Amino acid sequence: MSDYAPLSFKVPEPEVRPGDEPDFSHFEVPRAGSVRRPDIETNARDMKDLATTIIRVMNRDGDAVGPWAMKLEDSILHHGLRSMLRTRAFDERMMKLQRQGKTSFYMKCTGEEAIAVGQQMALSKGDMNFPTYRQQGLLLCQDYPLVDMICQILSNSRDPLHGRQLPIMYSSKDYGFFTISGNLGTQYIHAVGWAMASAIKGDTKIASAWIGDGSTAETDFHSALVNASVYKPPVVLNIVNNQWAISSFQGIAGGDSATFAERAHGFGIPSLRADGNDFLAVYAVSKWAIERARRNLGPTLIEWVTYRVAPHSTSDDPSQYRPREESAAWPLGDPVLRLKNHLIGRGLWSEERHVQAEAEFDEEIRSATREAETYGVMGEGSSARDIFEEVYKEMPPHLVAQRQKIGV
Amino acid sequence: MSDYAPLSFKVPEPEVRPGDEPDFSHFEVPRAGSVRRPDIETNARDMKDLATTIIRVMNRDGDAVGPWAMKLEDSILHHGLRSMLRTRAFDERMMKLQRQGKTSFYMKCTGEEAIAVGQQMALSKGDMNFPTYRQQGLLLCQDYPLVDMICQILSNSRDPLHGRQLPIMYSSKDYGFFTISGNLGTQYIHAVGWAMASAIKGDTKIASAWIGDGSTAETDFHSALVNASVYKPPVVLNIVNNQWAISSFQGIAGGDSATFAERAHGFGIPSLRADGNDFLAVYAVSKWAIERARRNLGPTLIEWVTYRVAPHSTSDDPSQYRPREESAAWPLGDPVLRLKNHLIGRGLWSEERHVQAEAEFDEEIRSATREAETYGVMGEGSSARDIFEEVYKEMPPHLVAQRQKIGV
Amino acid sequence: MARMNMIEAIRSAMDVKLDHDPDVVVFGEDVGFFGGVFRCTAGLQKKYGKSRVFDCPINESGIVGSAIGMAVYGLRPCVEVQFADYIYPAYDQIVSEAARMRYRSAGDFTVPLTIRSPMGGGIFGGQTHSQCPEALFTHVAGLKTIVPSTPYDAKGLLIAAIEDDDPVIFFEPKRLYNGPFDGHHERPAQNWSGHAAGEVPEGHYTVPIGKAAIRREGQDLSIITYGTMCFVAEAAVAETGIDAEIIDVRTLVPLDIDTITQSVKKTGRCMVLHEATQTSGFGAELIAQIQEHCFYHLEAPVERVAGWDTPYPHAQEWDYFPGPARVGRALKSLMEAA
Amino acid sequence: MARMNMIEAIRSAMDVKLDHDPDVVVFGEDVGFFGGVFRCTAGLQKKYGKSRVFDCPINESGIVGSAIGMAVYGLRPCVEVQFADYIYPAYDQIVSEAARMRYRSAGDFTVPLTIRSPMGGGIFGGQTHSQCPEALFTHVAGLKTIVPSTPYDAKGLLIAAIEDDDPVIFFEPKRLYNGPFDGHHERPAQNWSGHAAGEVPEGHYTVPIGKAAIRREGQDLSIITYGTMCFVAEAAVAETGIDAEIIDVRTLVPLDIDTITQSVKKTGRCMVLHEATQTSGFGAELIAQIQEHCFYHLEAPVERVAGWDTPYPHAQEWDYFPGPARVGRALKSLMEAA
Ligand SMILES: Cc1ncc(C[n+]2csc(CCOP(=O)(O)OP(=O)(O)O)c2C)c(N)n1
Ligand SMILES: Cc1ncc(C[n+]2csc(CCOP(=O)(O)OP(=O)(O)O)c2C)c(N)n1
Ligand SMILES: [Mg+2]
Ligand SMILES: [Mg+2]
Repeated sequence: MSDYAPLSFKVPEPEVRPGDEPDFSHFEVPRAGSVRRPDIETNARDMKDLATTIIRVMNRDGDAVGPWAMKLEDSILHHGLRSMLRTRAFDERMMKLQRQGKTSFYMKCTGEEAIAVGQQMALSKGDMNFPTYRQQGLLLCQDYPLVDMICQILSNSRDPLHGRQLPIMYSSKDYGFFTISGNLGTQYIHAVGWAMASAIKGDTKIASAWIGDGSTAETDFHSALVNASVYKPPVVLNIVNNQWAISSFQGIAGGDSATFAERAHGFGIPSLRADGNDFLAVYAVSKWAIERARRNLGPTLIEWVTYRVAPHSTSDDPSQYRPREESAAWPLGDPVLRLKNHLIGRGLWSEERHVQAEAEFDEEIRSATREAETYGVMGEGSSARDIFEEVYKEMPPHLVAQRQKIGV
Repeated sequence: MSDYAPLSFKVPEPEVRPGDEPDFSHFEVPRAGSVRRPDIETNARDMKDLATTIIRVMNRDGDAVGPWAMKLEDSILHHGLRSMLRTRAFDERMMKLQRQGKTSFYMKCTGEEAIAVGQQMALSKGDMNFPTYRQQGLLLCQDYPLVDMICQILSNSRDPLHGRQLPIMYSSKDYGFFTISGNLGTQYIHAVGWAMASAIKGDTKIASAWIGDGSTAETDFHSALVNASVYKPPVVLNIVNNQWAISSFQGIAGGDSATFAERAHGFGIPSLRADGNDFLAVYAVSKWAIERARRNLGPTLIEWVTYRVAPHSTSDDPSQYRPREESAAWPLGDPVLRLKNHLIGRGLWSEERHVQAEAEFDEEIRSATREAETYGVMGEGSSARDIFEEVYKEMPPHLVAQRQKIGV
Repeated sequence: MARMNMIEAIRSAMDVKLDHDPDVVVFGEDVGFFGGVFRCTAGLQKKYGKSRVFDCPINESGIVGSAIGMAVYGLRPCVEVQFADYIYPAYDQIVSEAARMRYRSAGDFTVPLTIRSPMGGGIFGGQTHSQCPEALFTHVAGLKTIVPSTPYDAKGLLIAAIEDDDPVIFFEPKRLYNGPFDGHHERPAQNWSGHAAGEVPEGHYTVPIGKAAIRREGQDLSIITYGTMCFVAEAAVAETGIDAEIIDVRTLVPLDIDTITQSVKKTGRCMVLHEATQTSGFGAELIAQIQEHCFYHLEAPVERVAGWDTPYPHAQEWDYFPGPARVGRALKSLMEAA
Repeated sequence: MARMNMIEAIRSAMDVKLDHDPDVVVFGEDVGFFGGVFRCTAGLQKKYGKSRVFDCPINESGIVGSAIGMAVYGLRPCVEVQFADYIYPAYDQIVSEAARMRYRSAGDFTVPLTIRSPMGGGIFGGQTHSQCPEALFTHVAGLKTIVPSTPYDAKGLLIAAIEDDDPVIFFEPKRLYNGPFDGHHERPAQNWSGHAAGEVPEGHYTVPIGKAAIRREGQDLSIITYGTMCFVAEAAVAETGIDAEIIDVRTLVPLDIDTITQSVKKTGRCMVLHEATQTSGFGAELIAQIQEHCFYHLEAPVERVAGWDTPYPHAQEWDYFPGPARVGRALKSLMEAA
């Protein structure tokens, strides 16, 4: 063996760290409209190219171009933009609540609003999302009661989850929003199982699974892909690649070796990689995958390329591990600004309406917050009784006894 | 949603079941020599075609053809064939031991002998295999003491594992054979970690990981690929696709949707798919991957296409779930016969030497078995003391107390 | 009334539920076409079709994870983990997901899921085909854990488990599949046909979750046990002539502490007995509760007989297994204590 | 002698070992460049390089699995699982592999591996940032399980763990990272600078695995506990005025039963106390052993105070957490018993 040099150990490293200039020169951005749109019946093997590109619809001028550009009703565009604005306003206000000590914890989705909003709008009533903690847009683009959402964050007496869950870990069956788990990745295989059930029952409902770039490393991701590959259930497998997992860049999840979209290829699952900051791309690509699922053609994996503009959570300080200016340098831009420009270009929107809408949502959320706070903040108003309820459907004797011990 | 037909649930099914004619008409076998041999520095992205074909060296006439045909010393060919014959003889004899009630359990590797033997011969002293229970060839092509192997199977007083392990769950650090786990797949990530350690220490040793087609569904497979993709350690990731996992055909592991070799593509890991019944292909493909690893070029995944001729284990009856004649119809033939023909074609072997070698190994193993039996069969001669030893390096007080309770 | 061994009883429970409830599905490794390595699902795929009974990839985490998704959808999956020794890859899905779902969603999402798995030694299976991991589940709030010891109970409890709206871990003592094994491995195997509990109704019935059974009434001491050890206890009692009361707890969580307490208060002496590794085994919990409730009635410390704190060895299986001799010795010393 | 909080002490232990032993490697999620979400590894990558201290994919099973491979090679990995609540995906690798390797290979392959993980509540972290899963490891033969309660012990025990030739589970009570929290969440936080155990030598030393510490000598009763509860016990004792002996077991397996037994025999009354869920918690094992060894010295049943048998709730954290008031009430009733 003497003619072999010693091996060396490699750990991927982001190209820049705090103090360096942001650098996305290696990051290739295909021209909007340049990526083909295959028929939904296309075999996974015949569309592998779509996992290593980025499907984009809006060009620099804000025009919708190429085969993925859909004819959309104005109401959809309006609702999309307004929901994204609403989501952003919500995040800002909740962040303030945390700073005010009214909640212990919050997580923003700044820069990623188009993804959840766009996909939810492409889904139908009865479909089920299995979200992570960064898809508040799924609820915020529906008529889910704002006050309830905030009460969950405040863990107060009106919290639908009775104070049991960490702030932002919403749950709402009626709104197609599966209870968020604190354990990463677990929900991905739930989505597949849920979709299998829909197929077993001969229904037409589909599931939408969500996971972050970092969490694709978790083993439940594999379980989901294996089962999706074997049973071909009606599920959309979303990966939100926002480049970061707390302090770890996507290379630590293997993103430097292949795209996350390519993970599907080993399983014969059609895979698309799309611009997550392009609402029109999100909506069109989601529609494509949802239609495939609903036509019994099976699962689709979609990698949404985006950037986590905000800190990981209120407990995080990203200036410790990445250049402060990196989000501004992000080549795919701001999803809100991009859709705004598109609407303005189409004569459906204006700077004034934008400012007005921002103010409107700010006020809506302020007012909902005020109402929510009347039910308590930071766990006030939660009941010790609720510790013991719903561990089981019926309370077993040992829990009755324990509850009696604290006299509730 | 009313314009959508009800979804339906799909479960993959093998094309034939007991009572049907074996049918491998769908199974494409590329011509020997027809698959290209890229340079070991080739990027994973530029050799994806090699994961959906079958690398074969020996043609029907037994000639070694094409770019993967290596110039091999006669001694290698002799040792390869003899080791495969020895492995087959060993399996036959151990099966008899089980029928005689001298061991509770045995697992044959009939039809798969070329894979373990070929790869072990391509490895170097100091490298480490992380095998499954079907790679006895790794030991049987080395000078590992036959009597010790049989004593392990008999769980007797000379069993190197002190009767603690199920028969065939060998362990031998000196022979580069990691302790077999009863839990499927766990060793795959161990191999990756071991290879990472070799790189961290700046050594030149490499690891060889083994897993079955069915077990690729296990989550440790994913952990191994993720880590291999991130740190690019010196490891060969073998998948032995013998078409069956107990009663489940490879489609239940997703094999109908993509090849197992393709799983590597999502991780940017070079991947080869090769004829596991072709000793020359096994040796050449192994050498290629081993050289890559040792040159610090990182992991390679190899899917070995083969067929499990024997029952899963002595507890299994495959006639319950597949046609009895299927193994005879298997298009890649018998690895022993194929190498034998090649050697005869090269004038290195003859029918007479073959018969003679079979008799020689039969006698060698009979005699080793006789010797092994003197140390006891079916757990005879094992000591209750050994229950308590080596749970920890030093026996803690509670185990000392428990041991005293049974007075050993 | 039919005669069934425990495998047939378990199969019959699934058969009844598949027949009565279109939301019941059954899957696991090798359970579909082949009918399971222990044959517990033999014939069910043929009878109910591949959408109801099917094979799945070798991925225990995926089995439980996908079953949770199905349960959340509204199905009642009854899945098999081929050996209890292989349940660990599914541990996160069981503990962090199945067990917590109702609680964390305040009843919005629930998991009526049954996980069946053969457990225990005595089949010369070595450390990965013999384990008894029940205590790892009894520690987890939100789970129910069941270990039946007879065909009758196995069927009735399995039906109850499938009908239960919460996740249930259902461990089947595999050494009892064919007969009421009492630990005398050197004697000819007994089968269920000679045992009253081998009489099993064909149709629907349930055995309530959370109720212990008194297997033998006695005055001298109480043996609290479950699974295979019920019959070992019977053998040890017969051989020592000690008039023990034998309680089969059947459901570990929720535990029928009342039946246990009554017995121990009556006899004043108690042994807890299980096959699993001793330290932090379920016996520890039984002792904790018994000493809490019966302290002033106890004449001697609660005696614990369990598997050693080692992996389950292969060749030394019968030195590991707490057989009638070991139990008998402990019974005698318990009678003599204080 | 330096002043360290528990985070610094843990970091110092890894620093010492990385410095002295080239085979020690440290990795986990966010532990490399960033230095860990609790900062336990801050600065270590810079000091020892990326081959010794590095980030890894979010895959706990892979963390432990690859560390096992490294340990088998000859390294001594010390890995971090970001929260104990996330250790379950690694459970199979820990139980089936790390714990069994020496045994099943008859010493041919061994796993000198340390798994560090912050555990426990009190940080308003809800059910997935608060759990205490130690009992799930104490049941597994082949593992050692440690829970330190002071900076001094944390460093000495962590060095001992890394030097140990067997796999060690090292749970760090995260609520003690910054100070000796006694359960009085309504009062200003204390920090380690005012506590004697915040004095920590800079260099190498060990605290022996398998030895308990008597935190307070007393005559009236014995409190057997570990982790955060040591300080809660101290507070409850101070507030009730009961002269209790407080024993910090520190190492759960192997357990220093002698120190416990001596104390209980002396006082005749005993409470076991932990934060984890009660049923099948480690307290059950403590009770089982205490009643075995001290039965005839006990004047009352061993009292158990523990977390409720529910998931760890978020808002109701302080009703879940067994704080000084609950412990105090139980102490009083224990004194009054019988
Ligand atoms: C099983 C598990 N391991 C670790 C964590 C801690 N953790 C929470 S979020 C996070 C990063 C996730 O990154 P990514 O999947 O990319 O999602 P993003 O935050 O970027 O949306 C980590 C490591 C966890 N919650 N669960
Ligand atoms: C974790 C785990 N799950 C299930 C089993 C039971 N089991 C043993 S071998 C086997 C089939 C494995 O098939 P494959 O990986 O294709 O290997 P082969 O037997 O064909 O060599 C199964 C399911 C196990 N040993 N471990
Ligand atoms: Mg991310
Ligand atoms: Mg196979």
